[in-house]
Amino acid sequence: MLGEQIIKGMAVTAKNFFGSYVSKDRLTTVQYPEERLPQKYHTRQFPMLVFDGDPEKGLRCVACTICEKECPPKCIYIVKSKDKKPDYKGQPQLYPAVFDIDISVCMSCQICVEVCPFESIKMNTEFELSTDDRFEGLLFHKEQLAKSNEFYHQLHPDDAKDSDAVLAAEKAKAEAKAKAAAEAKIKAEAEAKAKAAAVAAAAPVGAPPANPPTPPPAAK
Amino acid sequence: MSTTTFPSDKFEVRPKLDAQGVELGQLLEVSMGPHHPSTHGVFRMDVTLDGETVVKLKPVFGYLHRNHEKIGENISYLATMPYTDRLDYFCSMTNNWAYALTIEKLAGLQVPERAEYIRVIMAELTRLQNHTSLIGFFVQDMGALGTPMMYAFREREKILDLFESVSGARMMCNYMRFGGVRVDVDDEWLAQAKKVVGDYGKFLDEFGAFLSGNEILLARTQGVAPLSKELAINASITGPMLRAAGVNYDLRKVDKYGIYSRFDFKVPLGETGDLYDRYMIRVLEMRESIKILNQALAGISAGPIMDPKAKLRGFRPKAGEVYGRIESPKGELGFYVISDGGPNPYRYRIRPPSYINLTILEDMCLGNKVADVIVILGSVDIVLGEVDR
Amino acid sequence: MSPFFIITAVVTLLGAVFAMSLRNLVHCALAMAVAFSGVAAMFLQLDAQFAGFAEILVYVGAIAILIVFAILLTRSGETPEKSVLTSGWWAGIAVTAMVFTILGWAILSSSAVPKDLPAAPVATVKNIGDALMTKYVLPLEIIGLVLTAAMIGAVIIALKEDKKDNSGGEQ
Amino acid sequence: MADKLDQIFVNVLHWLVSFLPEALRPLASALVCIAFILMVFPLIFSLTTIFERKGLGRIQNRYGPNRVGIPFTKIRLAGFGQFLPDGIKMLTKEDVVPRAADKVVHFLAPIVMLIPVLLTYSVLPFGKNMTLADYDAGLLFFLAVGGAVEVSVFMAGWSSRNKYSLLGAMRAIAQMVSYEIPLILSAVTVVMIVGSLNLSQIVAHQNQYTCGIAHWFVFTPWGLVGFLLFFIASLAESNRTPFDLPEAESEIIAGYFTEYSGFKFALFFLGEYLGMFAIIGLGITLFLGGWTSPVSFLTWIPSWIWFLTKMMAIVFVFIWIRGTLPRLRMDQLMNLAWKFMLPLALINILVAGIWHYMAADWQRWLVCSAIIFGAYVILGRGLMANQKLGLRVYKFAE
Repeated sequence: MLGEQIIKGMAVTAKNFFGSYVSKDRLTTVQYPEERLPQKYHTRQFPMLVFDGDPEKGLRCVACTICEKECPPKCIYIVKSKDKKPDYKGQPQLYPAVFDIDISVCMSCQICVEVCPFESIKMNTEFELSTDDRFEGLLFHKEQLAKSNEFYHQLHPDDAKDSDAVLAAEKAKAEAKAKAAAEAKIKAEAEAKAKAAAVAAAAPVGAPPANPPTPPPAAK
Repeated sequence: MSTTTFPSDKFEVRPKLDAQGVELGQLLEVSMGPHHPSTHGVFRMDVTLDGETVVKLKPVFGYLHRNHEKIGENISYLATMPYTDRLDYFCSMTNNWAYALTIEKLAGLQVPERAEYIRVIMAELTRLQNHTSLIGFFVQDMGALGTPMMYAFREREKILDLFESVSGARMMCNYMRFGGVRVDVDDEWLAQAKKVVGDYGKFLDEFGAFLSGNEILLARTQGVAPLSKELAINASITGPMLRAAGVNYDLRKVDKYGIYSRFDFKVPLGETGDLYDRYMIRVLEMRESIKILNQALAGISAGPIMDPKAKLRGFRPKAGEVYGRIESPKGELGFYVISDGGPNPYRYRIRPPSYINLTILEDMCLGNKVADVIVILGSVDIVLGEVDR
Repeated sequence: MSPFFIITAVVTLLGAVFAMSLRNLVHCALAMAVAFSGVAAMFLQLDAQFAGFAEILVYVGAIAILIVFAILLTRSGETPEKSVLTSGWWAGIAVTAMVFTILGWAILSSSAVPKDLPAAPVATVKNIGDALMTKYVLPLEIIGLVLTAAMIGAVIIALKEDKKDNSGGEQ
Repeated sequence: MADKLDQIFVNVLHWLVSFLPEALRPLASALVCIAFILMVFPLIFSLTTIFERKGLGRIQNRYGPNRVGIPFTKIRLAGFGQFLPDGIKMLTKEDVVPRAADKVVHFLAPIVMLIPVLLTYSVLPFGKNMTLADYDAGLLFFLAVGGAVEVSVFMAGWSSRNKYSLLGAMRAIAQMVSYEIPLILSAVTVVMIVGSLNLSQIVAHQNQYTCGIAHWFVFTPWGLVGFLLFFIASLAESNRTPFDLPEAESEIIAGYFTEYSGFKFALFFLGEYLGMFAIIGLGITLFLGGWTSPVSFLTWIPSWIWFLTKMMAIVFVFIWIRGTLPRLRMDQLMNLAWKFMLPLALINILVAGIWHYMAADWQRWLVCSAIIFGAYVILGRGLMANQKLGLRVYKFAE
């Protein structure tokens, strides 16, 4: 206890001094703009809106406002459209007339992604977003947020495949349902026709014609 | 509201009197913080000094108050989860776990085994990185100009990389969910975690050689600000500070929450509760955490990571009240929630360990030098996000 | 009367005057340090290096600092409101002038002071050291003893004060 | 040739002065020397700040500054251009003076700091025949003038009307006064052996070689202890870690220059580093043979290069220590000075006397080393006697 531990400590710093010239394990600094770390797979920065095909028409978002309600810092602002447009299933849906995210408020928590039932809002990995306008420059509108599905595939290939599969399954289900409904309708019509014909043929009085099944209402 | 002018007339220099009221000299009142290099955030101490000796200390906080509890009562249960990251921003994983544990208790959810293992791994990694950076800051407060802190951050970086690759963020992980965890870990991640944990002992050895026996550090810490068992228990101190005072109280052993009963680890205990004990208890706890991590990384088995009953949208636990607590790196972190069956809690309250550990700051600082005040504050291990909420 | 001498003399005198007349005690102490430095510079002009450096070392480096410290530790930094000169200042001046005149007359007319200056003795450090160790060894040792006694006394006084501090505490 | 290179500065000075009439030569020579000091040492200071930042960075496993080079090119000079923007920043920053400050004293303090520090350079022998003012009592001059720095520290701390400044100034003065004593006492041994206060003579005394190794005082037991004491005291005098209490960042912000900004802060910074160089220079002169070479076959290297090399080597040790050690507390600092260094320095004077009067053989080595080692152990134990410091064994609960 007469100074030898100080010498020992100085040996450690000397080892680190020279070690930082040879060992990457010691000198972990990355010279940022020239040198970059590989991006981690699950990295999340700020949300984006995924579209298929056309950025305006193909937007998956149907302005259901679940994300707006669930967003912890309330940084999402949505205005529903007045009219409807067909979604990927071909059904008429609302779409967001305004979809703004204030990324100066957003805390990158990914809750919006988790609660979205339409695989529409996803996390972008873009982080070099500095701007000299801290109001408009950090308020992202629908146009800036909209990113293509191909872009999403580049970012998170596995997740994108999963969400495509979910959408495909939904679509298949909807098509099957529509098909079933159409078949049922055709069948019902045929039955009704047959019945009517039979009634017309058999007797002048009979039961009133059965109501054809209505198509299922659009998903809300 | 009182209308006293601030600072009052006697704010700066007060007469120092002896028992008979004879003036001996003058006391100097120094307001350390909120803009001070080493108050660990926006924390203020109104210190009254006699020369360099502290005769009075008043902690002032609330500069980082964010209305966390009231916000939590107005947003859904799920949306509070990312806010808990910001309580103690060094240990978001354990905060997540404490909150998830509480709500699971309320909603009666069962966590699958794999998720429990993942939670233990994450919590112990969090403990490693919190204690590592703490001892770095602690020696930095003593004036070691950043070197121990940079070594600590070098190692912490590896753990943060692990967190990022599984949860997507380095510090604000937002990783646990009611009934499990959000993302499954893959074998590659587990292998990397094994490597980090395996190398961690080497870092602790290096750090020990660097500082643990250093004469200056011993002189600065041993016998300074001892904390008696009685005071520690009466002030409901928890965590490493309590164990440094020699009280065997570790919620991992007491509550055996999660699957901690499966692991073989010990609880290091100090004797006097002085600064050196607090420093060494944290170092020894890291060794124990490495032991737990090795067992957990070896014992993890395949399986689901979420309770199938758990749901994200429209989560409405039944009415009731619940208190859940875990041993966070800083002490007992508790969440108290009353539910009225709605989508958001009726009452939401946190027991923040560093806030309660801070209450005995004055008792520890009185009679010590002003240089020690900073180190004592460092040894309490506060994070202002948690203290002010 | 070289220009250097005039400058140092003026600086020394100004320092001394300010040390008396400034209101803030700390300023007075700093002015006194200036005066000490001026005296040291005069010693150097007389080729008395050792005396000059010792003047700086002891008076500027130690005594001025000690005075400043004492002022700092015993008084608040407030400047006193009342004037530096008391009402009877003219009487003081008169007495001072009289004493100065008499002394000056006595010295100048004394036969002990030679009228023409002798050649300056070569006072190298070595000579001073030799003198201190041979001719003046007894006074040197006595001074050393007295200073040690004074230091021990100061330590004892300081220790007592410290004990009182501990028992008294704050208010 | 080697001799020419060695005396290059002396010859240049003579050549420059020879253009002037006889009467003006002393004055001109003095001015050139002053300009030389004002040019060279601030330049070394600016390079040292870069070295320090880079060295500390590497110790801490960082890069340190490595970007700034020649503007508008891609040449980076490994970051050694950094001191220029740093200097420009310092010069152009706003000079903030607190409203309550004593303006005159506040303004004078950095200047008063720099004057004595620069004066100390006048007696240091930078090389052969390169002492600016070869005073008979050069060592005394150095110590006397160096002691006057305390006045400026007090002025800065008091005039700022800031409590941190005041605390810093009180710490600084107490520390400087305390550590001046071991500093002087460790230098006294050299004066005793050489029998002169003249720094050039002290160097000349060490400029002899036996078996090719120089007679540096550091190669004797008393010299080694004297050098170590001097080294520790000079760390404290120049306010470097682990004795950086006067400007302890984590405790009292920046100590006595908390309220200084811009150019005045730069002057303090400069003064502090120049003071450090000066005191290192004195240590080299006293114990490490000044400008002499350690071994006789390297004497062809110019003397001023030796001086600068030794100085930079010790500066690097300072940086290394700064990167390693935590800070002492005020009472521990005082204990170290008064209870350990002062008695050891006194014993060291005794040992130097014994060394001087014993016959030059192995016995005096043994006796002197034994006395010093014994004193070191006893004093070291005594320093920690009532603190019970040591590693502890911890209990584990199941």
